[in-house]
Amino acid sequence: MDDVPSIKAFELPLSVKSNEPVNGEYRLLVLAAPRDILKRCRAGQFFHLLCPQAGGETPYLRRPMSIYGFYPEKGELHFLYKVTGAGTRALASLALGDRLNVLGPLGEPFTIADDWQDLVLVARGVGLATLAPLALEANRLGRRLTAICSARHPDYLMSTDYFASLGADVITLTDAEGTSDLDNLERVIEGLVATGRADAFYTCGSNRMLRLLQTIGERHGIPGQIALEQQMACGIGMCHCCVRPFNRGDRQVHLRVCREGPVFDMMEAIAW
Amino acid sequence: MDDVPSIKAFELPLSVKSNEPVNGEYRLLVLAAPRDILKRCRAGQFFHLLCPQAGGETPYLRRPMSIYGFYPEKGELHFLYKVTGAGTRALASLALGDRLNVLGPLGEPFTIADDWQDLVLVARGVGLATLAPLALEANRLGRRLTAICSARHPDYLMSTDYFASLGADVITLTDAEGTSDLDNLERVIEGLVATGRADAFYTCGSNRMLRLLQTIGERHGIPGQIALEQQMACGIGMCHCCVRPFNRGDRQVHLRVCREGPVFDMMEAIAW
Amino acid sequence: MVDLSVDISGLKLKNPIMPASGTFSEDLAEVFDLDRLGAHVTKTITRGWRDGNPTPRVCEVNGSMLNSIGIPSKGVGAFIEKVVPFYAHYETPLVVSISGNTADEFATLCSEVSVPGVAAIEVNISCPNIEEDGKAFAIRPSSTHDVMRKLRAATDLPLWAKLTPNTGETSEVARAAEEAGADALVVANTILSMAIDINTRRPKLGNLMGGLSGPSLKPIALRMAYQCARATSIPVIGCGGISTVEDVIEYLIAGASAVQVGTATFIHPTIMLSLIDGLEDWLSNQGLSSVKDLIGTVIDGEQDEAVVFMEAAP
Amino acid sequence: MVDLSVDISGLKLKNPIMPASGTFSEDLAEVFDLDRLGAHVTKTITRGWRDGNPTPRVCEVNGSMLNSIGIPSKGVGAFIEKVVPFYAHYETPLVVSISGNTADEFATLCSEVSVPGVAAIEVNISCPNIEEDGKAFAIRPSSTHDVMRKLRAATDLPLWAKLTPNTGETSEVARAAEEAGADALVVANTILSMAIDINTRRPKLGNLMGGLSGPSLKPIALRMAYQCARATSIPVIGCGGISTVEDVIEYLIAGASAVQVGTATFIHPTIMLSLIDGLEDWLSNQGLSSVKDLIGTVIDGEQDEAVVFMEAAP
Ligand SMILES: Cc1cc2nc3c(=O)[nH]c(=O)nc-3n(C[C@H](O)[C@H](O)[C@H](O)COP(=O)(O)OP(=O)(O)OC[C@H]3O[C@@H](n4cnc5c(N)ncnc54)[C@H](O)[C@@H]3O)c2cc1C
Ligand SMILES: Cc1cc2nc3c(=O)[nH]c(=O)nc-3n(C[C@H](O)[C@H](O)[C@H](O)COP(=O)(O)OP(=O)(O)OC[C@H]3O[C@@H](n4cnc5c(N)ncnc54)[C@H](O)[C@@H]3O)c2cc1C
Ligand SMILES: Cc1cc2nc3c(=O)[nH]c(=O)nc-3n(C[C@H](O)[C@H](O)[C@H](O)COP(=O)(O)O)c2cc1C
Ligand SMILES: Cc1cc2nc3c(=O)[nH]c(=O)nc-3n(C[C@H](O)[C@H](O)[C@H](O)COP(=O)(O)O)c2cc1C
Ligand code: FES
Ligand code: FES
Repeated sequence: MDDVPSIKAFELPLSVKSNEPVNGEYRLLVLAAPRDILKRCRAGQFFHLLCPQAGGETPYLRRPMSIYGFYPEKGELHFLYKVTGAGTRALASLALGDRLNVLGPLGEPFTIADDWQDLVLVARGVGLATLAPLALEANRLGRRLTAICSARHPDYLMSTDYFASLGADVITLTDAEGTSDLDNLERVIEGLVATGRADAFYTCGSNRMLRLLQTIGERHGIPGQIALEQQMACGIGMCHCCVRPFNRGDRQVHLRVCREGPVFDMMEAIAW
Repeated sequence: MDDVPSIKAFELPLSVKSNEPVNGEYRLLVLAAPRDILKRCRAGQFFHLLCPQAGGETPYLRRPMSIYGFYPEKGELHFLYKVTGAGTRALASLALGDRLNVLGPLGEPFTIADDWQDLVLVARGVGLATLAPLALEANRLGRRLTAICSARHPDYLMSTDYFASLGADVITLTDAEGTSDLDNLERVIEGLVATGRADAFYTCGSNRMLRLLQTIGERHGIPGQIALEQQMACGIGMCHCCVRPFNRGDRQVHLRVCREGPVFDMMEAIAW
Repeated sequence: MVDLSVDISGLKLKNPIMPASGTFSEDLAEVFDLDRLGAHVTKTITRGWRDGNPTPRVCEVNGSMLNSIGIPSKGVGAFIEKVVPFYAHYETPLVVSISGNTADEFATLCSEVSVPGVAAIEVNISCPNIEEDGKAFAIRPSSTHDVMRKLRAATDLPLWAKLTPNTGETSEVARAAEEAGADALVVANTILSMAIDINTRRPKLGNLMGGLSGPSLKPIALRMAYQCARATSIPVIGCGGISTVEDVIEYLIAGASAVQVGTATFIHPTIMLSLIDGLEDWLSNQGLSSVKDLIGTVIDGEQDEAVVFMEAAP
Repeated sequence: MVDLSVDISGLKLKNPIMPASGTFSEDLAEVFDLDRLGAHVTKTITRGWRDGNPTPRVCEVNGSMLNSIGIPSKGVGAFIEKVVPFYAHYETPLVVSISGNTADEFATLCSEVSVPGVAAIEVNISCPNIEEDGKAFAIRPSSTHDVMRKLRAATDLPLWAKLTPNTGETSEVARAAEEAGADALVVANTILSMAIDINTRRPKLGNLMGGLSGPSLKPIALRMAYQCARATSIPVIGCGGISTVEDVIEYLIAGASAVQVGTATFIHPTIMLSLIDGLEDWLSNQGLSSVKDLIGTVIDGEQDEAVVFMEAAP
C-alpha cells in the first residue's frame, strides 16, 4: 500500500494553559500541545476547534481559528480570537486545565518565495491573528517586514510590540486618529513601493483592502497572498461548504477555503 | 370572571442548600423554598424538576420527584432520590447555591380518613421518599403508625430513625437477613391486623406488595392508598402520557398519575 | 405600545401566541391566567370514546421528544357539556381540534362541535385514517381536498387545517386545503419517528412509533410554514419546536401570522407568557409598532418557484 | 473475537460502518487509515460539470445542521481518471454515489461508472429532479420504480437505492425500489428544512432551504430504516444522525445490516473508528459472537401491518 497519503491532521484534546482578555474585544487562548504537532504548524494554517457547551448553549459545528503562535520549545499553541457568537463565547468560558478538542493543523500556509526580500503585511482587527506568525517566519528567513496595522482605536492595536520585537517596521493606522482611510493606506503603501520595500503583500479579511492591494499590485506587478474566511463544516475538504470563487485565467473556479486555502493568491481572489 | 381555577402550581428556580449521599444508592437534595409554597405541600404530592445540563448530557423532559419533606419553618423542600439515568445524574451534580427549576406542588396527596386510627405504611427502597411525609401528617393528626421498611440490606434502610422519631413503630425487613420475602411480610401484616393495628394501608411502587396488600385488604375489608409512578411529560394533566388502568366498578378506566394521582385507591389499582 | 393583535381570516386574536393541540388543557389554568393567550386550542377530540395508545406514550430523544398518545377522547357529548362551558369564563377565543376516522364521521363531528362558545375549528387531518390505508388525509392533495370539502360543508365557523410533515407534497396539500375552503393552515403536526431501547431491544413507545416534537422539528416545520405561506393566500399558523422568542420571530418572518407552542410548555409551563412579553419587547426594540409589520418579511430574493416549492433537500 | 463482517447482497464488508455520501472524501486519508472502514462511499457525482449551490452552504440548527451544498461535480471523466484510482490503494470496497437530472441521463452515468475498482453503485434518487416537477424520484413509488428499472438495466454491479425522508410513502417506495431490482436500500438522505437569520431576515442558506442532518434526524431515519427492513427483504443500510455506538446498535436492532455515518465525522473526524471499536466491545460484552446476531432483533410484538407501515404520527 504505497501512494496512500500520510496522516497530517490530528484530533486532540489539549489542555488550557491560559485564556485571558487582550483588550476589550480579543482574547488569547494558550493551549499545551505536543511538540511534534507544533513542529508541523505553519503560518497561515488553522485549527478547527470543538467549542464546549457553555451557559446553556451547545455550539455544534467546529469553529476554524488561525494559528496565532506555535512554540515547539514551550509546547504552546496560541489562538487570538474575538467573541462574536455562541462558539467563541464558549471558548471564552475555558479555564486553566480545561480540555479543548482541536483538529489540525489544517490548510495551506503562507509561502515566502525566495526572491521576496521585502514583505508588506497589511492587517486589521482579528486579521492580525492570522498574519502574526508570518512575521516569525519572515524573521527566521531573514526577510525584511513592514507591518501595517489598522484598528478602530489605538487601544485596539494588538501585536505591534510583537512585530517590532521580530524586527519589523510597524506602521499603525487608526480610525480614531483619522489615519486608517483607504486613501492614506494607499499613500503609505505607495511610499513603500517607491522605496523598494514591497516585494510581496500579505493580507486577510477586508474586502476594501483586498481591492486596494490588487490595484497597487497590478500597477507595479507586485504579487501577494491573502488569507480568506468562509463558514466551515468539516474543515478538511470533504463537504465543499467553504468554497469561494477565484479568477483562474479567464475562468472562475470555486476553491475550498479549508483545503486549497485559507491562503490564496491575492490576484486571483475575488472581492465580495 | 368567576369559576376560574386558582393558581396552585408554581414554576420556580430554587437554590440548593445541600445535596449529599444518604447511602450508596440515594441522595438527599435540600432546596431553599418560599414559605407560602411549602405551606401548600401535602404528603404524596410531587414536584416536576427541570434537571440541568451536566457532563455532556442534556435531559429534556422534567423529572417527577415526590416531596420527601417540606418544612415551612425552615424554608426547606427535601427530595430523596436514586441516581438511575441522565436526569438523576444531573441532579446529583447540583452544588450548594446552584439553582434548580421546579414546578409544583402537583398531584393528589394521601388522605387519612377520620376513622383511620391505626395506619400501616409498607415501603421498599426509594418508595420511602414518597411515604415519609405521611408519617409527619399521621403524627400531626395523632394517629398511630406502623412503618414496615424493606430493603436489600440493613445498610440501605433509610428513614427508620425518622419514622421512630415521629412515634412510629418501625419494622425492618431485609433480603440479607432473609426477612423480606412476601410470606414473612404477610405474616407481619396479619399480625398487625390481628392486634387491631391496621385500619388502612399506605404503600407505593412494588407490584408484589400491591397484590399482597390487596389480598389482605380484601380479606379483612381494610382500605388503603397507593402512590404510583409513570413516565411524565407535562406533569399537570395536559398530555395524557402518564395514564394507568384502574378498576372502577366493573369498568377499567385510565387515570392520569400526575393529576388523578399519584395517590390512588389501593383496591382500584391494577398490578402490572 | 406595540400592537400584537393579528387577524386569522376574520378571527381577531389579541396576540399571535396560542397553545398547540394536545399540549394544553383546562389544567393549565392552575399555573397562569389563560386569558393572556391569543387563543385556546383543545386536544383533538373524536366523536366517540377512545382510549388512546398503550404506554409508554412518551420518550426523550436528544433534546426533543416522541409521543404516541393517540387520541384518548371522552367523545363529543362530554366535550360540549364540560369543556366548552369551562372556556366560556375566558375572553380568549376557543379553537376546537377534531379528527375522524372517515371523512363523513369527521364532517358529522364538525357540525356537532359548531356550537356557541367555539370560535374556530381546527381539523387535525394529519393522523392516520382508515379510508386511506392508514395514511393521514393530509399526506395527499386529493384526500385533503375531499375531506376538506365535506368539512367545509359541515360548518360556518372558521376552519383551520392542520397539516402533516409526513408528505412529499407540502405545497400541493396546502393549495388543496385552500381550494376546498380552509380559512387557515396550521403547519405542522409531528413527524413519524422511532426510538429503541438497546438494552431491552423494545421500542421506547408502547405503540412502536410516534411523533417527533420539540426543537428537532423546528427547521422542518419552519420550511413547511414558509412554503405554505408562499403557496396559498390564507393565513398560516406556524407550529413546531418553538421554545424561544427568536423562534417565534423566525416563524413570523417566514410568513406565519401566528404560532402555536407545544412541547415547550411541558418544559416551562409559563413559556407562552414569556413569549408574548418577549415578542412585544423585541418589536419595540426594533421600532416596529405592529407585529403585522414583521409577518412574511423574509428576504428571499427572486427565487424561482422550483426552489421555493422543492420537496427534497438539494 | 467478534465477527463484525456483514453481507450486503453478496458484497462482503469487514464491518458495518461506512461513511455517508457527501461527508467523506480522499482528504480523510490525512486523518486516519481509510482501510479500517467497511466501505468507502463517494460524494454524489453527476455526468457533467456542476458548480453546486450559492454560499452560505451550511448552518447550525440546535445541535444539528442544514446543508445546501448541491452537487458540485467535476463530471464522470475526472472521477474515473482521478478518484477511482485513488481508492485502488485500499482493500475496502468502493461505492460510487451518482445522480442525474433525468432517468436516462442517470442510467447512462450508471453504466459509465461501472468500471473495475467500483464495487457497488449508490443511486441518490433523493434530490430534486427536473422530470418530476422538482420532486425527487424517491418521493413516489412510481417514479422510483421507473428510474430504478433503467438503472438496473444499466449495470451489473450491486445497486443501492438511497431514499428520502421527504415522502409519505416510505414502505411503498422501498418496495418499488426492491421490485425494480435494487440490491440494498440506504435509509435515508436529509429532510428539507429552513432557518432564517432574524437580524438580517435572510435565509441562513444561500439556496433558501437545505437538508437537515445530524442528531435531530435520527428518530425519523431510524423509523424509516425499521419500516424498510419490514417492508422488503433486501438489506437496509441505516443513515441519519448516528454519532454514538448506541446509535449504531439502535439501527442494527431496528433491522439495518450496516450504517452510514455523515455529519458526526465533521464533529469528530475519527468517529467511525471509535464506532467500529465500540461496536466490537459492546457485542463482546453482550456475549454475541457476530454482529449478524444483532441485526433486526427488535422486539416489536405482534404489531399489525397498519401500525408498522403507518405514515403519520398516531
Ligand atoms: C481559516 C479561518 C481562520 C480564522 N481565524 C480566526 C482567528 O484567528 N480569530 C478569530 O477571532 N476568528 C477567526 N476566524 C473566524 C472564526 O472562525 C469565527 O469568528 C467563529 O467561527 C465564529 O463562531 P461563533 O460561534 O462565535 O459565531 P456565530 O456567528 O454564532 O457562528 C455561527 C456559524 O458561523 C460560522 N462563522 C461565523 N463567522 C465566521 C467567520 N468569520 N469565518 C468562518 N465561519 C464563521 C461559525 O463557525 C459557525 O458555524 C477564522 C475563520 C476562518 C475560516
Ligand atoms: C410521582 C412520582 C414520584 C417519584 N418520586 C421519586 C422519588 O421521590 N425519588 C426517586 O428517586 N424517584 C422518584 N420517582 C422516579 C423518578 O421520577 C425517576 O427515577 C426519574 O424520572 C428517572 O430519571 P432519569 O433521567 O434519571 O432516568 P432515565 O431512565 O434516563 O429516564 C428516562 C425517562 O424515563 C422517565 N422515568 C424513568 N424512570 C421513571 C419512573 N420510575 N417513574 C417515572 N418516570 C420515569 C424519566 O422521567 C425520563 O423521562 C418518582 C416518579 C413519579 C412518577
Ligand atoms: C403529547 C402531545 C400530544 C399531541 N396531541 C395532538 C393532538 O391531539 N392533535 C394534534 O393536532 N396535534 C397534537 N400534537 C402535536 C402538537 O399539536 C404540535 O403540532 C407538535 O407537537 C409540534 O409542536 P411543538 O414542537 O411545539 O410541540 C401533540 C403533541 C404532543 C407532544
Ligand atoms: C454536507 C453534506 C453533503 C451531503 N451530500 C450528499 C450527497 O452528495 N449525496 C447524498 O446522497 N447524500 C448527501 N448527504 C446526505 C448524507 O449522505 C446523509 O444521508 C445525511 O447527512 C444523514 O446522515 P447524518 O445525519 O449522519 O449526516 C450530504 C450530507 C451533508 C451533511
Ligand atoms: S469545510 Fe468542508 S470542505 Fe471546507
Ligand atoms: S404527565 Fe402530562 S398528563 Fe400526566
